[in-house]
Amino acid sequence: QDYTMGISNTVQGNGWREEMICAMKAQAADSGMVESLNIAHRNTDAAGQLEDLRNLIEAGVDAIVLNPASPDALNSAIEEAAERDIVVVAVDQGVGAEAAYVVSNNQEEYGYIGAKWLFEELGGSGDVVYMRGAAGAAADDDRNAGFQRALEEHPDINVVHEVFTGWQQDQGKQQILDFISTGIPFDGVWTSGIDNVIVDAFLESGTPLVPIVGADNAGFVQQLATVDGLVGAAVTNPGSIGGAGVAVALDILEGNPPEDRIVLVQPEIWANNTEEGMANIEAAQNPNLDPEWPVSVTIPGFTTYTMEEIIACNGPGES
Amino acid sequence: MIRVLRNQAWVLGLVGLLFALALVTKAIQPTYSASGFESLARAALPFAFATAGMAVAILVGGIDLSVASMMAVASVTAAVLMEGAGVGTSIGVVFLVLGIGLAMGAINGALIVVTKVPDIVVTLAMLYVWEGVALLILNAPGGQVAPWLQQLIRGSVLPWVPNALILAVVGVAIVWVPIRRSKLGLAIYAVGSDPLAAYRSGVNIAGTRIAAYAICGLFSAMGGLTLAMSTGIGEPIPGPYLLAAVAAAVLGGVVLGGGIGGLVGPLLAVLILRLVRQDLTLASVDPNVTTIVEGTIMVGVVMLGGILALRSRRS
Amino acid sequence: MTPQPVLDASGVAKRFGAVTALSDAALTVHAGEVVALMGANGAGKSTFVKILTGALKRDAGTVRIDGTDSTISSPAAARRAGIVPVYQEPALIPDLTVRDNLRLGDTPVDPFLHWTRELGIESLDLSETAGRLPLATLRILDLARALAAEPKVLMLDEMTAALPTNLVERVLKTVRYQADNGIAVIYISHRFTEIAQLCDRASVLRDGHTVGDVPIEPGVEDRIVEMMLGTALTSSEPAPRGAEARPAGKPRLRARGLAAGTALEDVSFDLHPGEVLGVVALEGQGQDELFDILAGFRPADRGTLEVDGAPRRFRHPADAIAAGLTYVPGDRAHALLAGRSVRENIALPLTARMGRWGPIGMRAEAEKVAAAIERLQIDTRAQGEVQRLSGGNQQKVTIGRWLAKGVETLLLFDPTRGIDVRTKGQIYPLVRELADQGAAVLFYTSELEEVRRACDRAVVIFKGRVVEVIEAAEATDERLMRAAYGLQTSEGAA
Amino acid sequence: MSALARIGRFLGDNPVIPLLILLALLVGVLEFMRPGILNERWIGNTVKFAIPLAMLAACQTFTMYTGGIDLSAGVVATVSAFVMATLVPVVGTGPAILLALIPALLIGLVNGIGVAFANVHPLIMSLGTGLIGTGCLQVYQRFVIATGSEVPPFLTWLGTGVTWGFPNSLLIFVPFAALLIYAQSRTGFGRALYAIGSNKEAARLSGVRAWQVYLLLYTLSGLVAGIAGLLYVGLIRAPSLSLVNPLLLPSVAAAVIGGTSIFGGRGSYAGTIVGALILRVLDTLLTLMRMPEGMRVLLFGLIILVVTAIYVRLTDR
Ligand SMILES: Nc1ncnc2c1ncn2[C@@H]1O[C@H](COP(=O)(O)OP(=O)(O)OP(=O)(O)O)[C@@H](O)[C@H]1O
Ligand SMILES: Nc1ncnc2c1ncn2[C@@H]1O[C@H](COP(=O)(O)OP(=O)(O)OP(=O)(O)O)[C@@H](O)[C@H]1O
Ligand SMILES: [Mg+2]
Ligand SMILES: [Mg+2]
Repeated sequence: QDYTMGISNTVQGNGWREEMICAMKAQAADSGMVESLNIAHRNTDAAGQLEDLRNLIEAGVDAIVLNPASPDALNSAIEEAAERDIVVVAVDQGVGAEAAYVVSNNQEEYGYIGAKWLFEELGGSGDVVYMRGAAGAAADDDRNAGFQRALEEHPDINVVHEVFTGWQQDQGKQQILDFISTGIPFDGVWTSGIDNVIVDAFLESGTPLVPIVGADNAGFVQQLATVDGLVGAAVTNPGSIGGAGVAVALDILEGNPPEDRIVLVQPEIWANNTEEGMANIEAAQNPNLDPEWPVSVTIPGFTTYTMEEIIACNGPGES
Repeated sequence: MIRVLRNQAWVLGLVGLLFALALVTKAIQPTYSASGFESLARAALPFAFATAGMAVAILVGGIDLSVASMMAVASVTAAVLMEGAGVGTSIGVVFLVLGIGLAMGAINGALIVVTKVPDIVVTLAMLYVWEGVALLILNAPGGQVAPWLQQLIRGSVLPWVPNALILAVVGVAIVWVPIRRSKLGLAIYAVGSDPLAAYRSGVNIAGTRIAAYAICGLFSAMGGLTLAMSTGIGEPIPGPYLLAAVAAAVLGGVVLGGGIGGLVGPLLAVLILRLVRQDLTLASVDPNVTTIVEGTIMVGVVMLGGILALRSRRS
Repeated sequence: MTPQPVLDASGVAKRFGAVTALSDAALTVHAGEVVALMGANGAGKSTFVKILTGALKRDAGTVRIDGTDSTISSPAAARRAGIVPVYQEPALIPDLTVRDNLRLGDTPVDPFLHWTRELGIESLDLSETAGRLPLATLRILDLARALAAEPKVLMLDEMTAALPTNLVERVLKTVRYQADNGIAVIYISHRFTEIAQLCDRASVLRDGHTVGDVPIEPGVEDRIVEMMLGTALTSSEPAPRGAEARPAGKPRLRARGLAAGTALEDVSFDLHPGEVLGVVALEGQGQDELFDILAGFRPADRGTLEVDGAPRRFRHPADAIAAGLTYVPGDRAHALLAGRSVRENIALPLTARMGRWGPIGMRAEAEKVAAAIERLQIDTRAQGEVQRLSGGNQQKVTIGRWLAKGVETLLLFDPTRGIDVRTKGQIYPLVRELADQGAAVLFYTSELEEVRRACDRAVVIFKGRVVEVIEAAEATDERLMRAAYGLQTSEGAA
Repeated sequence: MSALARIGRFLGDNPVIPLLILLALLVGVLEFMRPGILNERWIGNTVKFAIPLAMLAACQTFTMYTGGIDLSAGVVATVSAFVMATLVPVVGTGPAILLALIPALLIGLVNGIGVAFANVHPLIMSLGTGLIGTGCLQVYQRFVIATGSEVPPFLTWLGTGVTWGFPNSLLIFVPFAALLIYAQSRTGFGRALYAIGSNKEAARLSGVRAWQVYLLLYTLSGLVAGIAGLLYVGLIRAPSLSLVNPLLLPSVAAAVIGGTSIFGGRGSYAGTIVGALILRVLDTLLTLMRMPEGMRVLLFGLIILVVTAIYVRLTDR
């Protein structure tokens, strides 16, 4: 089968998203069923994504896999696609449109399990720094819901600083250094994935480390394995979900849709002070990987490509 | 006649370019149809208004960096107030939002006049202020725009004459044509060209600048509304409209520094930029290369224009 | 009983930061009267006009119009009250067409056109962009616009400074006629011939305060000068050198058959080291193009130019400068860095060229600049930004910058525009001194007497051709004017 | 002259002083809000973060002197940082740094060519080359996903290190700033920049060949942006495809807050440096406040406006 497939993504220049795109390409190439990928990959807003989706529809693709900029803003284009029998799969975050399949990381759960681990690590009481993502972003909102749920369950935990990093390394580092400078003590840090620079900041400023929750980014995972005195946990948030989305889209085109329209990929938590977690960390560690790339480059059960294939980042017909 | 050609040479060049791009599109996608054009027009809508607003601010000799933030305020206000509202209410909300846009722009202008701080600094500060306001109204994407409004920008009255295009042209024209013809329009150009001479010619400089920024705010509100109309919701984070608007205004022949240009050129430039985007997707160009191509086209067109202008001046 | 004055100002004061522009200025005008407002560069004349017309707020003083205290707070309000100025700087909006400019100021078109014709502009295209018109035309349009507003009081601030003689005549005639019909006129100029011809009375400003008021009568000039300067003027202007006294050798500049565009047809002349060669022409006879070519602004369409015997073709002013040609343009708006300091402006040519991008010798620069300022007596009270200087002082800066550099061949395009008597009396000897040191000077002037006061001989250009070459000693106004109007056709070039 | 007028004149002639006063005021507010924050560590951090910003803002300041702007500076800095970090494992530190500066120079040169020879407005030119640079970087990164990246210890030392309480990056920045401040007013090149921005025609008349100035200016701007990128990656230690991009708008802000005009002919790099510090202090101030994000963003804008409004009042002659 020679399908053409459209990809739409609205954040460029971010390691997670780059991995997602490479996973999509690798999965499409590995499946052998995709003739060409038509990728719209740029920095834009929901309206820009609507434009890209319509252009992909106009280009006549068989399926579209998108990482939605917003859960509800894209419904009109998704419905237009459905009217033309184009399969639509949203990855990473859900969309409201009925016509679409969703293969998503469970962001609320992401926020919840990391926070829960941290609060329990602190023995249920203490002061934490809460370093969120970007204000106004849907994923941040979902994670915040999870974080707040965990907070309710631990009434003696106190958030001393709450700040938006904008998912930017430099901003996060500057903020944590400011917090350290104020001299107001805190016992733990929850981050929304801007993690390795936080550890760096502690080390550079000679401040004693506190437990830190981050994502499974290569840089942070390596720190979890190697930095003396660092207690921390990585919550998985695989960028390779993009590959899963492509796999699901192909299944649907082949007439084997998944049972549920919504497939939630549950995050795992790898704490470096548990044996199981440490084993996961050691296994996943890959010092050659771009530090911004999540180490979980495959999603068993969905993706079929190899590590080499995703790193080569070649789509169908490319070499 | 020759003078008209001379003055409009840039706009005519843009028309030619648009035409050439249309041919390219047809070549890439032989099945390109009215629906492709319709989605092009819809995509161009918020850019068109943002660019029109920016163009007016540049014409009066300033620049408005807060355009995208004002659009965000307009879009969240509309989405929040319209959620679950009836047709009557939503019509009211539309006018309210336009009024808010006018007010935001007027505040920008008044601050520039009163504080004597350069335009770019004031509007840079207001970029943050209006973004903050938008976030305070809605801290995550949400709300709901009245369905009839969402419907308004879809479809076409005639094939190849999409509603969105009509809305853009009518929206800009309804505001700008009467102003351009009035003393205010002249005053805007005069202040942009030479504020001292304008003052000595009896122009109310402060009033003119405030008015121009208010118009910019009004266009931004229209842009924000169309943004909400196309997505159906309100988004507090400003989209990528600021630099795009400056680029389209300048591509469209509006001279930074003020006094020279119009709104037709910038609107054509918006269509051209959107069509380039569409062509790149239709041609399935590698996404990394698309960025390069977009940049090259932007630079290339202006370079070509610049070189041609230099040539013609020499001969 | 004397009739009530139309305008009566007294005790007017104005400060700009540390600069006191006006301390105690007074002025009275009656209907039908032309009053000359006199004063050296920087005395405060323009500031006074701006205050009277609401363009600036006064710090102190009273202004009465028709006997009642005036509340004029903007140029628009002044216009409504019948007080209409022509400012020292052109006031049309450069990017608007002439027609839109009229619409902007609510000027009726027909009277405006009437006045432009009256003032000697025969054909005017209303849809031309104002910025494309030559300076002289812009000045005339400013005046026509003012007249079309049917003023009660007309204020003209050095509006003739950039005009060629024929247009000046028209302006004077028109203004006199208007005064005779009951308009009150305040007239600012540094040219005594115009004052004598037009004005009834002179009110003199010195350092921001009014020092006196004298009726214009024969011989009053010296008194006015004394009032303006506080001392009598003793000038020792060198006489022009006759043909026999001039060096005969190789010319520094040899122009042959220069032509450009439609205005410049065929101009040839030789300019020798040590010589000051005047250029006389009415507006638009090709002199602008000629100087543009010599200064490297535009290439000639035809013809050749030799500098010290070597043929040259300039592509950029830097080429002309490298060939030793130095240009002082007529329109200072094109020459000055408005927002920069006097020092930077004067030092610009010193620092401008490639190869001079390295460190600046600040001491040496300061000395040169100070020497130029001293030499031209530039009023540097507001030296932080050249645009804050008075018009005449700005003009001095454009000349001063080339003094600091040192010159071989000097191209002066109406350099004394808006410069007061005293400084003029210093510039002519200066030009002569430069020539004596071996410089060659080409001196376009719109003031015919400058041919006699500063030049050795003059070429007269008409319709883009040299129609006559006249020795300075024989250059009477009448002879120059006849030639400039093309009335005499003895073939020119040397 | 009254004492007040004299003070006014003094401030007018030395516009950096009122800016410094405003900076001190902001720091005062911060210390009042969070007593004890004014410690060596915080000052060090603030300076460390302000330095790359001030360097990037140098690109804006100097191009603004001529009436231009360099919107590619953020991308250029990112490109050189990313290219350097990914080349270190392959070719070693020294060559990696040199190679990384090549694209920076190239992009700057292209900007210069467009501005000088095709009369393109620098805003459009640099916006376009910025896009091109981003695209090229994206293409490049596909080839280096597996090579990993490394920030050389030397740059880390420069970026994050502190010696006797002073950030090591001052070692680069102090001479850099001194050179720029010297160059802007006391070299022919600096004067030519102001001259072009103030009145291009007059500059030409005096023999300035604008194209030469533009070429050198934009190429240098690219180089400075590249160096700023290297310094920044030494500070953040996380090379990413968008590392320095968020600094673009602040770099423009630092220049304009510092009193430089985008329409040319006016400004000073000293003002820009203080502008960068003000922005950084503001960042801290707002980071430490507990309030809704919208309020924080709003306050950020308002404070910038108030500060510049006071500044304009103080220096108005
Ligand atoms: N905006 C300003 N800021 C500072 N000083 C100023 C300003 N405008 C005028 N001045 C100063 O006020 C004084 C008077 O200037 P004004 O222009 O009135 O002189 P003027 O008599 O018209 O001279 P000129 O014959 O040269 O035109 C000058 O010293 C000038 O530098
Ligand atoms: N701005 C100028 N105006 C008039 N003549 C100039 C100007 N600049 C240079 N010249 C003349 O042009 C010729 C060549 O200039 P150039 O700068 O090479 O000579 P210079 O004064 O000896 O300087 P240097 O040797 O330091 O470069 C010299 O004769 C010089 O006097
Ligand atoms: Mg004057
Ligand atoms: Mg030499």
